[in-house]
Amino acid sequence: MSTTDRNVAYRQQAREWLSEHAPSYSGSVRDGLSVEDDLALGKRWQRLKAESGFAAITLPQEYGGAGGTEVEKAIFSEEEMRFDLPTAYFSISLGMPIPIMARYANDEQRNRHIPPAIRGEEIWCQLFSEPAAGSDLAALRLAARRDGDGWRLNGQKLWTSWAQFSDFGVVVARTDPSVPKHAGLTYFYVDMKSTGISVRPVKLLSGNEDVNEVFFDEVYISDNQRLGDVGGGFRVAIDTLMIERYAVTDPAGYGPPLSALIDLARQVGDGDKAAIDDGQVRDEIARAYCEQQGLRIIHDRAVAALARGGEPGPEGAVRKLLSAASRQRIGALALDLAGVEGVSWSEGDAIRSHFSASWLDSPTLRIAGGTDEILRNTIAEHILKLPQDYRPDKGKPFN
Amino acid sequence: MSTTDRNVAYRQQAREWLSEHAPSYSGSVRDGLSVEDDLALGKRWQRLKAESGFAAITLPQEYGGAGGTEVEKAIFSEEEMRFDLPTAYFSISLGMPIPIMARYANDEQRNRHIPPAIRGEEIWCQLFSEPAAGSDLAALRLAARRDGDGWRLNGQKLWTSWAQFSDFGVVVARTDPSVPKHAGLTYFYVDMKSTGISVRPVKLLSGNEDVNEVFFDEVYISDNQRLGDVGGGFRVAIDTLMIERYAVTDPAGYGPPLSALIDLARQVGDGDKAAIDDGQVRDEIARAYCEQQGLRIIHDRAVAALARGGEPGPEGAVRKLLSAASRQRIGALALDLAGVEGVSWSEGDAIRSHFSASWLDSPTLRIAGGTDEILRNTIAEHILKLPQDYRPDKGKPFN
Amino acid sequence: MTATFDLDADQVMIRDQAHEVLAEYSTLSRLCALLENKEGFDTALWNGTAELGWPGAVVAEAFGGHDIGWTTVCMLAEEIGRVCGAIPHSSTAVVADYLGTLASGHPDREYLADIAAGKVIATIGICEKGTNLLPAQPSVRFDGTRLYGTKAAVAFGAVASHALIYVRSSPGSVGLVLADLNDPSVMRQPHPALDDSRGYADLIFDGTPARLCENGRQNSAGWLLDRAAIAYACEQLGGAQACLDIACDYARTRTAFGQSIGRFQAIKHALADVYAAIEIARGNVYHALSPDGLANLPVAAATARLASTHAYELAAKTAIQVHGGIGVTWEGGLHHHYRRSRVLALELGSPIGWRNQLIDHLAGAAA
Amino acid sequence: MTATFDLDADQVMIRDQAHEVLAEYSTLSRLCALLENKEGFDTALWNGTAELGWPGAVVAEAFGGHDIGWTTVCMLAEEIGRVCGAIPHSSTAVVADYLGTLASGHPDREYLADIAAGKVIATIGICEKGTNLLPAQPSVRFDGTRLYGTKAAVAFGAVASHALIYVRSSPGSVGLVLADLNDPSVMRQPHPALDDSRGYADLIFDGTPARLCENGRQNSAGWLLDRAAIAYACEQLGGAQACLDIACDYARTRTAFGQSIGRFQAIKHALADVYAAIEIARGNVYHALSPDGLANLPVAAATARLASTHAYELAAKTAIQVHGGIGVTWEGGLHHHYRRSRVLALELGSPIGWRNQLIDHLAGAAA
Repeated sequence: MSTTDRNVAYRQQAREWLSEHAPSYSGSVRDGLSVEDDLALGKRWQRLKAESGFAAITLPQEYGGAGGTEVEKAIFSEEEMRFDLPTAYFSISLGMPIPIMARYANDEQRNRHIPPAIRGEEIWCQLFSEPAAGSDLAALRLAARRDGDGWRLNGQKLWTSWAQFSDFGVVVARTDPSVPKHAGLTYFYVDMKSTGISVRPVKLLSGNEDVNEVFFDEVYISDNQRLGDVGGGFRVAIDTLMIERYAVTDPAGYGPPLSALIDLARQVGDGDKAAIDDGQVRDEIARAYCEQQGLRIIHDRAVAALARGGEPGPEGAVRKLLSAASRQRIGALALDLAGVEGVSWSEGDAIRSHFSASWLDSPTLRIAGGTDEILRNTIAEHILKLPQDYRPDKGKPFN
Repeated sequence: MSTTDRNVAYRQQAREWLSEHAPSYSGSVRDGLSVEDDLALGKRWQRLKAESGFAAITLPQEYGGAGGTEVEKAIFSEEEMRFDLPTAYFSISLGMPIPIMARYANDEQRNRHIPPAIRGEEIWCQLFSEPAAGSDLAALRLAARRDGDGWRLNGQKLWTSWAQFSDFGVVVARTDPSVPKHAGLTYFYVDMKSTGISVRPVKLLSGNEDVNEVFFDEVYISDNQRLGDVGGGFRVAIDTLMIERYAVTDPAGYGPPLSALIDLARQVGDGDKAAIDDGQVRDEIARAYCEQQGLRIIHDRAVAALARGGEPGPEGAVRKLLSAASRQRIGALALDLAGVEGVSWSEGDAIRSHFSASWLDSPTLRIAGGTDEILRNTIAEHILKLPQDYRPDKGKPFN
Repeated sequence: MTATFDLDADQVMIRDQAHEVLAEYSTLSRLCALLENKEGFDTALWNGTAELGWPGAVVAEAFGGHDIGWTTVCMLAEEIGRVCGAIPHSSTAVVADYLGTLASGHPDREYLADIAAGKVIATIGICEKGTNLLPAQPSVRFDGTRLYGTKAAVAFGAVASHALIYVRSSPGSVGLVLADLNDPSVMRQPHPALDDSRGYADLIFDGTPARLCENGRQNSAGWLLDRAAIAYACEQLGGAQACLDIACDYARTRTAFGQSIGRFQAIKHALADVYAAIEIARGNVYHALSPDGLANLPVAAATARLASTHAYELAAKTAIQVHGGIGVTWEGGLHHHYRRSRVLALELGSPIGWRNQLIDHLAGAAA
Repeated sequence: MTATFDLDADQVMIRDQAHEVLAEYSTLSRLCALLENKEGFDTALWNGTAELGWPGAVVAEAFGGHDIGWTTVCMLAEEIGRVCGAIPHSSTAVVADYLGTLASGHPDREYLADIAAGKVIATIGICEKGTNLLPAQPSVRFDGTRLYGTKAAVAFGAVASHALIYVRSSPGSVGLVLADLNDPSVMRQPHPALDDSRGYADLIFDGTPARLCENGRQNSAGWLLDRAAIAYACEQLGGAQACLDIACDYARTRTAFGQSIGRFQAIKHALADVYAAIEIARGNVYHALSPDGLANLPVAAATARLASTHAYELAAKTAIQVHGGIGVTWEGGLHHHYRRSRVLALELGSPIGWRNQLIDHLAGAAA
């Protein structure tokens, strides 16, 4: 059987499995659930996937992964995304910290930590950003000082997704403030139940509380929880951000599908004609449709490149840049079409089905995980080979 | 009579004078004229204005100016702009070099040079930009070295408007390359018929040739043609760029009036409905209308501020930024409405009456006299008080 | 930065008072609380402004008002917009302004005294669902003496005492009525919205006594909407300027990559574009308040509204973007402007409707 | 940077040949000369490509063609677009493609051999004035044997030997005919245009012999236009990529304020936006060439055309802006792309018409 045939068969198998199981964990089943209940549902879904060989598809089977290919992972993600499943709680955990553990931790640590994470029994978070270190990650201040065989951590992290539900986390700390900022960092993993860690959810503009402040007060970490060299933490942090070779994302930026806007535009209007016959509405829909279709083809080609053993290419930045801005624009347009009733919004409205919720949340999308500005810099520097911005702190001691 | 009443009366007087004289120098009179003939017509118009007290309105009467106020100048400009007169040849000459001569030259030089320029008999150009010094004026290289009582100039200027018709020019040259770039410049005026000066018109994308390259080969200038101190040339250059306290400009960026687009949109369509009923067309027109009306009010308020003895405010950058981009967008839209026939264009089509000519020339507008990027920097730094860009050459010797 | 209004000494005094009362009441923590407690508006701020006589600003002295003029009302709207003030200042002023145009014998003129005394909180319910400004068939029916039907998503409908409602009466006929919302026949259904500090409610009328409230203009509701658009544009302008000021302050002080973020052109140029949009909006608002603008009200109101809507929405989202992460937090507070910029763009009808009003007039004039 | 096409070995060879011939003929000085000498197209380049067999690329081997496929034709269009090549490659290929769909007995199929032999230069005259793609009443009338009337502003009309023209015949009926432009009954009136390297002419027919050239599809002209849109999109994509490459090179080398201008975020971010637009266009073009795209041609062609039009126009104007003064000079040469980006956006009908084609299909599908 050729690779292509195998992938077609895999997709079929994934589809069948999902159509059998996913409905009991998605859609209306989740309506009205508290976050805690939704998380519990998500944990059950994750365990079922692990038992059926659909969890952590690219990780080795010895740890409970599926030992599959990047293409299989992409195929399963595409198919899984058709359902509205409670998978968000595991996207960080299994996307970055756990693969990093698989790369950097020792055998004992891998055996202890990877299987329960894949089964959804334990969740990992990623403690990187800080109040004064967002786009500029290397400016982080959380301090780790030597204490006997281990380290004491003091300081604060911010924007840590799902920290409130996490059992463990990977953390970058400053171990030497006297050297230039990138050189003084070291990377650890930490038990989130350690004495001295406190987590405070941060309420976002939409009312969501999926990110947190995490405070470290004399938190002790054994040196064998260090991943990589002392002073080598920035390298491991970059590895963490790059370790997912390819992540399937939604061209509509997880907002309502464009077909919902088209339906709306066919229903409302000014009394004389439907909004779909208004040229400005048509222009916006056409623009969004071209963008989303272009992104879908870019995705297909990236998966094809993976299947040929190549690299998926650097288009992820384009995808995030365009889909975030588009969701904001499309959301506003949909409310314009609704007129006075466009103001309607209730806390908890699903982003996928409510344009007002999608619009309200969209600024977060344009900032989290790389602001529009950072993404444009990434494209300009990494793809177009234009020079880096001026960095006055380059080579200077951090303190 | 109050100031307000005086200004109303002045406008009335300007209108009457213009309605009597301007028709013989504008509009269809200019159709088909060669540039030389149009210049000759312009010189006659300038002489007539000078004889009637409407030339160089803010310059002293002793030199042939009108000795009037900034408000009177603005009022006359507004009224004169209603006609399509051949005034462009004098806009630089009387806008900057001549007022600078009035400020920096000695009595004898003023008496020699200012009156013929005001009468339009002599034209002055401004030799500032160079191939490697556009937005970054202080990076200019044209060298002036001491030679006895005077200076020898060698090098090249670029983008010099009307140099091919000019009798004199003001020029900034580098007299000391060993000091930081702003400190090594000196300002002179020069007879454009001097030995060693050659002028080559630069053809622009629209076919126009109103800017030039000017080459200096061992051009001798007496030291008494120096304006300001040796090494003080950058200051005088900035004075030159700022000396026009307020210049009246067209909110439509000298392109066709918006009413022409509305008329076009009412005439063409897709067979079923007129383009004016297309929402995208409506949106573009509404946006341009709001911008142009906003700019008109900003202008009115600036003139009112001048009338009260205040300063007109720094909104000139906004005007140029918006009107240039708008002209490009509106031009393209008008061609879209024309469909296949939108491709039509003939060299020499007037920008005021042909959307294709307006569109083709519009990139020039977004670059000449301050690029969009420089204008945004100006607004950010001078109005919003944001910090200056990083300048790695600051304080370093030029060479 | 440029002020919108050329103020006389009285107006300067009024504005200074406004600064005080707004600074006292309209704080960030109170704004957050308003979204959470669902009270629907800022009672304390309203009472504070009522003490200063703002509700009666355009009411004639004969009715106990201050009669200090439409421009002053709009200047106050700008100040309220600057701090995201959650009070029905603009709608109350517009209703008062409208009642003042009624024929002298009209009984609804009596409400002017109540407005001036701060006893009436007024809102307007004209636009409905869809992209047109005036519905052809308003959803509330007036049978000559009573009202029936629902007006959805009326701003401050949950807290106002009275609402000027656009209704259909005899077949094909439309008009305005002033409804007493405290009448037992009125049910107010809270309408959860993007900005719950503005007490949206569906007003359900079931036999509410009323009488026509027409001033004899051919299109009184359109006229009212145009006037309201100008007051709203001032709120939007104030909000936009506040967003720009806040973002510039942050850009000057926040550092990243070893320098203040205001030194990056991406930040500088985005803020320069906001400045340009605000100056254009300011020009159009100023025009709408001038004699020329008032003489050509539908065009002047539409341009003021379109330009100010654009400026406020651009300013609010740019301010968030400049702030990065802190910009999207609840406590960071910029979301108040972000929400407000959107609901102010919708409350008086879809921007598409205003675009059409402008172009219909321009194309008509060119015809 | 990402290539559009996944090429096989033959296609790589063809592309390499293309690079050579295009580099030899399509130089900046020749492009400037073409605008000045009004020859109407690049004869030398055309002959060079004819020698390589490009005009017969989609012609069946039975007619002496190479039959190397539509995708190869489009790949060549991309290469031509990259250097602003001034030849009717796309229109000739589209006409050949269309003639190949005629019933086997149709006499116009004989032209395929002439195309393959490089003896026919073909253009298309379908769209007219206004924002619709297909005119309801085409301006040229066909009485069953002869043509009358004027088709305005036909690209390469001044130099082509044949044109596929959209005509009206019996009342209410429309169709395509292939006209011999060298027939003495045809007058070609040069039509001065923004890009005079494309020999625009008004074609004036006065009794030109012709016959219907229909392939039995319900909307043959629409089908032809869709295919043409895809080839044009490839030219646009190539042009856009060239503008981006040129601008990035310049930004890396030109200095201002003591550093390379490519270090300024205003430049970097503008070019990043161009990159994004190009990648989106590339995705849509690729889709339009895929079996899925060809199966849903009206949507795939419209998206490829809209996205590529946007990308090319954005790239051309951004490249000029990045260059500053030198960008607007005649000799700087960027104006060729700027002109070309605009005329390619118009030759196959207004972008508004393509927008409508897309939305009509999407809204129909949603219905």
